[in-house]
Amino acid sequence: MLKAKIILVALGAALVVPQALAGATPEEDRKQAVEYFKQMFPEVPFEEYVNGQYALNEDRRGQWESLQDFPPYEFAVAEGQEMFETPFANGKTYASCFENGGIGIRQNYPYFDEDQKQVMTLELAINQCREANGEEPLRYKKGDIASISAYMATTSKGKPFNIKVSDDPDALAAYEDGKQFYYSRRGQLNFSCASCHVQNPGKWIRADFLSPALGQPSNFPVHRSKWGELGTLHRRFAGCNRNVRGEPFAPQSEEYRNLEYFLTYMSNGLPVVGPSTRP
Amino acid sequence: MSKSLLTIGLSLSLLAPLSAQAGAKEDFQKIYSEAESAHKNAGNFQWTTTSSRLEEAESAAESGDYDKAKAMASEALKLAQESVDQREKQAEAWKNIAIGG
Amino acid sequence: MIDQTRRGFLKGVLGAGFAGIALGSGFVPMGAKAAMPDASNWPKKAFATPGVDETIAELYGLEATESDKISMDLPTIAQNGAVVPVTVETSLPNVTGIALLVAKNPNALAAEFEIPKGALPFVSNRLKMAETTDVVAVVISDGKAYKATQNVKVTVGGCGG
Amino acid sequence: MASSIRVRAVESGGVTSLKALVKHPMDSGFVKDSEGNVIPAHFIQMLTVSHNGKDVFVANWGPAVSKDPFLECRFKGAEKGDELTISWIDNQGESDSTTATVA
Repeated sequence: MLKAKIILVALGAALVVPQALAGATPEEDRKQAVEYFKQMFPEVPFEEYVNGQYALNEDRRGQWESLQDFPPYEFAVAEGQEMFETPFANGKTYASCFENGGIGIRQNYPYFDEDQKQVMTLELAINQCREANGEEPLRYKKGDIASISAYMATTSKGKPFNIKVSDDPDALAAYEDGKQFYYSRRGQLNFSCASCHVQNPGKWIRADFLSPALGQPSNFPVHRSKWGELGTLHRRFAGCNRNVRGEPFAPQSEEYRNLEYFLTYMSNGLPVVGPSTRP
Repeated sequence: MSKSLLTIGLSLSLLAPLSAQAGAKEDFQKIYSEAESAHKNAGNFQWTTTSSRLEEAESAAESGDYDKAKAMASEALKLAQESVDQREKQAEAWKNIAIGG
Repeated sequence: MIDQTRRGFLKGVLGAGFAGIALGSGFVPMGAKAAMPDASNWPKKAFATPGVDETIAELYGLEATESDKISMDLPTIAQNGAVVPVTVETSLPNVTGIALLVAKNPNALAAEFEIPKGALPFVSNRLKMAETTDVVAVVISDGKAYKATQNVKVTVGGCGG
Repeated sequence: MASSIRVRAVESGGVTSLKALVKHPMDSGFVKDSEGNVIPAHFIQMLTVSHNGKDVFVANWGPAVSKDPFLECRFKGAEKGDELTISWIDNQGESDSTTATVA
């Protein structure tokens, strides 16, 4: 399966090489996306996209700002820090698994792991760290992993995302896979991620106000009033899929990791602002 | 009318619902397995609505209500086929809206 | 009739209750105070009363008049009914209490604040509301009750499970 | 275990502005869990802010206050460096208390 995909992508790459200037590379995709949103919302500064719907709607922004002076995720972040700093049974800590002891590195995730030949998200790395140290993996949607991830994000606050898609054809294949996922219509309602967040951001869908694609992952993990707690990006992906009546995938499935890879690459240059609050 | 004919007539009329029942079960099983395989064929474009119809069909069949089971399986089949169409169409169609092509 | 009698009776009880609190906070020794708040005077009945006017009567034994000296800051459309920020401030003098009521909640009273001397008549809270509703701020000033009302639209939003 | 209360108090021009966030489920008693059982009411009834042993603000809360409740209040009389005590008690008799220094 994976092999077939690689061959297909290799074919695709061979076909698009002559049109490389028309947006065939991830960097061209990203630049065009930035340009696309600039034309759609000429008055919104680039850095504002990290605030999602609040970049586009003042009334909502007011409610959001009133939560920011004492955001409800503060306890979770403190617990995340405590867990991050508490040694495993073998005496080591999370710091031993990460570059720079895990501090200030959120902006480099996800990356393509050349050895494992797969997209490495921060949450996957956290669990691999646990397992390498003889600990049980954590559940991926909420709870401890969201708290640890949120704490790690706070140590990177303001650092611009710097996602790399190397020349490794597998890395490019993962990126393309995520891109295809984002733009493919799915579910009985026949919506793609892009139907809402590329074609219709700034508009209402029933009682919800749609955010733009740009900057979407930069505020995760997110504390949603609806959840009453922090949740991970993949929890959100699953909710979106279910909303359009499409079967969701498991958190940290290859589908969602590739989707995160593409989506975060699109946010390159925008700062890490997670965790944040959303409705 | 002879008595034996009447007996045959009666027994036929009694049997009819039973054989219809047997037919419904087979119909259900056939449609259900078609729906299941179409649902599988949808790959990563499966619909939650298909899954829930399949579940409803299964539980109706378990309680012996094969008419309902068949109806649910038929709905599941229709939805599953649409999801397969969606998967096939999206294999190319996504490029039309993708930024950067 | 019965209702009025009940209110009249409670008015007396509550009046006594509040005098109790006022006296209590003056005399309770420091150490005991820091340990644990004394919730024995928590207005249980007022928190179990539906309806705005009924709740104000239950809580303060008063009838509130509209005042434009109470300013309320809350969204016109709540992004989620589980967390609606509500801020109240007033220029009315000698304020001793502020209450926040959500008209359509099963029981209207959401929060009641005692404003001792030295505290400014300002408070900010986050409240739950189940549906589109009036939110009423009640202020006790110079022993009289005043109120202001603002409507909040609550929609069942929150895309994605 | 860390305190259930987070506080920031800042003095400016003689007025101290205090913001507090308390970790608490604030269950209303009207909500059911995933198995259909009613989650019993569990909410903070009273939160007090005191300075030099005197209450400077008292909140009586009901179950309509949001989960992990937030409070902002303002009062006169405290100076930078003064200690404030914030305490709460809930309808099940649980309580917590913390101190914060005015900045």
